Amino acid sequence: MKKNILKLFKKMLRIRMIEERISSNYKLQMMRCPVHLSIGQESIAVAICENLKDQDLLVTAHRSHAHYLGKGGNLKKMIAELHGKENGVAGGLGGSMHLLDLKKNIMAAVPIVGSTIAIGVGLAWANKLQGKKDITVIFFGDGATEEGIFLESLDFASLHNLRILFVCEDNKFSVNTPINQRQNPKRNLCKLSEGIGIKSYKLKDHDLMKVFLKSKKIINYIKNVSRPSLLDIDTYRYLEHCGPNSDDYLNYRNPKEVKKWKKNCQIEKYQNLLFKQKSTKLNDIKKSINKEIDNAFKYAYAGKKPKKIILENLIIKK
Amino acid sequence: MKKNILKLFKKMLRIRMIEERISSNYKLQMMRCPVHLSIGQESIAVAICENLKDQDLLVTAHRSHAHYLGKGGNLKKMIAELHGKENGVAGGLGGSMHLLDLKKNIMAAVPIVGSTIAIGVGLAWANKLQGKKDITVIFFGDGATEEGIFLESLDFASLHNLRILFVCEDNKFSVNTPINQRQNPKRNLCKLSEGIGIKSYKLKDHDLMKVFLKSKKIINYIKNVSRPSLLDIDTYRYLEHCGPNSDDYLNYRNPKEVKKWKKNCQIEKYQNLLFKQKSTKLNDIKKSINKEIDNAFKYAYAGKKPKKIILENLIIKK
Amino acid sequence: MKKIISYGRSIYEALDYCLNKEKKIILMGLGVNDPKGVFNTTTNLFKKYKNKVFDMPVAENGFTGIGLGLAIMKYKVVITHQRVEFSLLSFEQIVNQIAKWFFMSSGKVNVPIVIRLIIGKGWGQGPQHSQSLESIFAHIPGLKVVAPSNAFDAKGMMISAIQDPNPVIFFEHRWLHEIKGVIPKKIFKSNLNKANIIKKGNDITIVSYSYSVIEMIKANKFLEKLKIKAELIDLRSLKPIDIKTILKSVKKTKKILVVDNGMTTCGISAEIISLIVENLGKKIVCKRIGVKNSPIPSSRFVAEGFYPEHDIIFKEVLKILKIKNKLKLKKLFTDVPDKQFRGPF
Amino acid sequence: MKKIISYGRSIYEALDYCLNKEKKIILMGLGVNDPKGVFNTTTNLFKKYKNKVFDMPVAENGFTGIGLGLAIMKYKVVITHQRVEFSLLSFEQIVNQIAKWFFMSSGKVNVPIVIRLIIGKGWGQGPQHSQSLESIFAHIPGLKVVAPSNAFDAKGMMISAIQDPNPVIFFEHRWLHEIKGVIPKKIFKSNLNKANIIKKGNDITIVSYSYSVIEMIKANKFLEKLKIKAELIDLRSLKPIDIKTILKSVKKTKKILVVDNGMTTCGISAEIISLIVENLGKKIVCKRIGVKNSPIPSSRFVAEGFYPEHDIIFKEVLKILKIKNKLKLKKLFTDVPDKQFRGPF
Ligand SMILES: Cc1ncc(C[n+]2csc(CCOP(=O)(O)OP(=O)(O)O)c2C)c(N)n1
Ligand SMILES: Cc1ncc(C[n+]2csc(CCOP(=O)(O)OP(=O)(O)O)c2C)c(N)n1
Ligand SMILES: [Mg+2]
Ligand SMILES: [Mg+2]
Repeated sequence: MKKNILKLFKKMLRIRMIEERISSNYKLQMMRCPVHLSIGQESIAVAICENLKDQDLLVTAHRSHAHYLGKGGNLKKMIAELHGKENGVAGGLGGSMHLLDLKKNIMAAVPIVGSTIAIGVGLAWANKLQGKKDITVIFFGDGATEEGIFLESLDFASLHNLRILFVCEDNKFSVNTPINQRQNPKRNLCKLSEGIGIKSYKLKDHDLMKVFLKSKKIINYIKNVSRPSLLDIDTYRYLEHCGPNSDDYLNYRNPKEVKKWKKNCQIEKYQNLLFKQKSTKLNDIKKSINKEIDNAFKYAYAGKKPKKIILENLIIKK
Repeated sequence: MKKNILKLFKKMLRIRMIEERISSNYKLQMMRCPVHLSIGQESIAVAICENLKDQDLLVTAHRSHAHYLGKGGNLKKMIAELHGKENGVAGGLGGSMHLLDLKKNIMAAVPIVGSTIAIGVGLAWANKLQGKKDITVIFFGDGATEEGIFLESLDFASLHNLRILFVCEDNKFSVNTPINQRQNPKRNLCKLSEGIGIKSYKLKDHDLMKVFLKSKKIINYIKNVSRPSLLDIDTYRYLEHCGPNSDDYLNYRNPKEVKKWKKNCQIEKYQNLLFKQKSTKLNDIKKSINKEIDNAFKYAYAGKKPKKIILENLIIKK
Repeated sequence: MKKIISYGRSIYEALDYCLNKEKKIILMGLGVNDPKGVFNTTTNLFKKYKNKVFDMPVAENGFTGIGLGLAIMKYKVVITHQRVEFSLLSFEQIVNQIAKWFFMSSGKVNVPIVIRLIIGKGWGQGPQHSQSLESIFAHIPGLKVVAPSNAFDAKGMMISAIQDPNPVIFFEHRWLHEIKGVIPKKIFKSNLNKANIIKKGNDITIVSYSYSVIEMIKANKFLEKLKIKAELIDLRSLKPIDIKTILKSVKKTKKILVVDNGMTTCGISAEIISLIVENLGKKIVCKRIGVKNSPIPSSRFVAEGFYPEHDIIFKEVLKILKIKNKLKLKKLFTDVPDKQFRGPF
Repeated sequence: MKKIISYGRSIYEALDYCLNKEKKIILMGLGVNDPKGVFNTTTNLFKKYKNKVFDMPVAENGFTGIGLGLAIMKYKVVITHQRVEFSLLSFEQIVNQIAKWFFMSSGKVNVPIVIRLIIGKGWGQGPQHSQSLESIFAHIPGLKVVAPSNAFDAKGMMISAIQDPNPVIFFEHRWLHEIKGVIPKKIFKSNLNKANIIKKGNDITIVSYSYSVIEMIKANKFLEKLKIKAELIDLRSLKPIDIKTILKSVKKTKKILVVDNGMTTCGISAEIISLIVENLGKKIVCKRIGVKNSPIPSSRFVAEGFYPEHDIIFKEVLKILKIKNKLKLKKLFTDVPDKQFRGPF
């Protein structure tokens, strides 16, 4: 078990460190695209992806880095993509908001809120039609559950008994708009989803191992019963909605709430659990991650500008 | 009580007779617009509208005749509208699918499935913003609950504590597509709507008085608590989805099901309850309704063609 | 070997052929399993092709995204809307996602999706069931847009559209479904980017597409009585526009009337005229007509004048040619496609 | 009395003025209550006008229908979308309902709705955050469409739009928000249907709108160095198009370059050229340029050439005038609106 925890912790730490590097390097003005950092929310991606096989499919939205990395997406190509380079995952054409890594079945990230929910259902349906047993995980935020396409997608998944895990990362905000300006407190996502006929579960804490164990069970259910499920997890982002900085100065979030969530930081929690202070082992882990990140940035810097001729070929003309 | 029942029965009978006349006159090829007849479903409109005041607002969809008439919409102008005449409710520009009667606060009927649900929520919000206590009734079918706008509208009504009665007339079909090809049997509309925070009720029978009493209670709740509610009622249309005829020959509906519902015909049921066979009183009622209908058609025939000059003024140019 | 079948039957045969041929293909949309089978274009296909034909919930945006998901998984997808108006609910998926998927994935993922959009007209369908709207789709890069006017093109272009690796918007006019035409008995395909010269002529070029081609041909009968030799072009493909064929024609005739099947403002006709002017400079007399820039009223008494019907086309041509009108065209109610039609859709 | 304020501030002041003046008015949209206040155009208005300013759930289609409901109840409604792309989710409500409500109700019900659509550009926003799409709105009868390019017009036209009894689509380009201009201290209104001649000239007419006006003016600086006297027209209103002003100008210059702020295919520029040709026959040299007919890549290295920036405008004018290019324009990265900009939106 402890080995397992360590493994998950490392993944989580790696994502955090990558995102922090993106954040600190952003001022160099070389990653010139919008970035929605996952810092604070990594545990969910790591815990859930740990229960996935390579063949399982994943789609996500604008806040995609943790999901992409959690599922094993190529780091170098991701950093290159953020730099708009030809060697990026989408040849630099997509930027941070359009990550994909088909080798790892990370099928799409798309920044129009809610849109990938339906697309993900389509992927799962294709699998079902072909008799494949792989599951599809669809990540989205609390805001996305307000889009009509959320209802339409869940309805279809339920109708066709698709193997889908819907994961709502409920960070209580859509951009800087708090949930109480968007949803009645009487709204209950799990109940709503159960009304559609989908088994649904709530976790009020994004604790790494809790999410891991819960999602393991749910994924087993999905596979055995061949029905979709929904997992709604409370979580919190630390930085601004979009961009590399903190935006606490804007005061749109209750400082107590921010503090509460930072106290519940999963990196710190599991670091304390796994390592003594000044652990050399931890330092070694960090060093090796840092080296990997260095290399990824080097790869990105070395990448070429996309060629205009390639672009021409991508324009559908006939 | 019996007087009350008689009153409601008369209204129901009147709607039935109007619709039957539309049906039989349709072959004259003078009502040249799509018509979605409510025959079989009248009890709901009558029972619910009986609990409404004139100031209360109503919106509906393509199958609107019963709602329009139930709320007191002008019959002559409706028939004229179906004939495309200038003296119709919308000057002949809308036809059957765009009825409205602002004097009776029948604000709109619109044939894009689901669209009036949001518009109705907007009406109710306007009332709330002005401190008005009137309620808004929004009629729609089982199909409309599959549109994303249904979720978005209910969410907003719940968020802003609007005085709205959502009425789903669940006739188990969207056009000729049965509900089991569209929704998982595990789907439960009331549960779904409760998940949005809206008190919801199911009636498996469209019995006139049951709907009347239930909706009376619910409307009181809406007024007292200032919260929306949803009422989901099973019902059945007798004729084809769109047009004047029966379409049983198509065999898309189980004949047993059709029979079951026709046996539960509300007109017959309450006619038997209220009148002996060969009742002259009933005959008198029918006579007077027939006369009213004759007059309405005369009014429509006498109506002029819309003037092109009026049309020109309706085109927004500037 | 030839046979005579209706436009709607052509669509049916194309779908039938592709459903049979392709292993991974899905036909989906409201009413595809309905006994009426989307104006008889899909009737009973779901019985013949289990697990390939699916009726849908009333959730246009959702099932369009779902269709995209299928396409990403290498399914060929045909989506059906009984009226173009309903597809507007899925406009986000079409414009932001489907049209751009190939590009956004830097060419890694093709999305072979055909979206059938049926244009309504007549019998008092009114403002929300009788729009055309082709040009708003043609405006979007990444979409091919076609609008065949006859049974032959309908079949060939449907097969080509389904076999195309990229999204194709396929416009069918409701008033074309019943019209018959001659087609080969053998399977054939058609280009998705070629206009068709229906009739050669030297006096004027008339270009149209979809149902308006029928009206153009009707108008031409009267023009012929006046010995006017018009060159008639059926555009067929709205994106890309086969501008070469049009340019060649107008170089000869020096005059063109574009009959837009939709509204003219920022319409297909505006694009054609601009292309002519940009390519040929100041040499050609250009004129366009189309659906009135207004919502369409339900009342048959006034709806008629809103469409570019044959009498209007006829008059416009005479105006361009500066010929005084000697013929009086008599028209009956034009809110039905044919005498058999009894409503409602 | 004059003052200097930014375009964004102008919008703010117009909203502030109308919120104060109108008893029944609602400003709604994602982020209107956000401390960043939709690029500082709504900041803190919700505190000043309780019960008039509302942030929204992420439910564009729903709240647009809700806005229509308010308008039916005689509220003036201003809806805000931070990117035009998000509004596509509400396209059904806009096209089928809002645009047609006045007509469908045979003139009984006006719907005074302003829909603010912000166009994105630069900083790698990529295919789904940097489209323009004005022409698909302009295609729809019942909608007025405006796109002011400066602080003065922004304020005057916003006030007029809100006071207009009918729906107005109000395009704001993100890159205009920070640009300052001189406006009167007193309240004023502007026409919603008049183009603006920015500069008189005889050699060629250049027409543009929204942010492309800035690029047109930049290009003109270089043209002036070559002693070319262009007449510069800011269209301002895309529907209706003030064709009179354009015709008057081209009658004089005999040449026109239309710089479309969006894509040209079935675009605003296509409409303008068609109107010129239909009205003036074969007398005018017409050319259009615009955003490339393609999805926009995120990478700044290639996104640049996708827009009709000043160097492209400059070259096109020289080509039309058949003048050999003697000036070399040096351009820096053009993925930021100004030097201060540090991303991301
Ligand atoms: C359809 C649409 N509307 C609005 C936006 C602007 N937007 C970008 S991210 C975002 C927040 C969505 O909130 P949520 O789904 O909770 O995700 P989070 O950012 O909290 O992870 C919004 C509204 C968008 N991208 N797409
Ligand atoms: C958005 C949209 N999609 C499809 C249609 C075609 N259509 C017209 S009525 C109808 C049936 C809707 O079913 P339901 O809401 O249950 O109403 P019912 O006809 O049963 O009363 C459909 C699908 C439409 N009008 N609008
Ligand atoms: Mg969130
Ligand atoms: Mg129904």
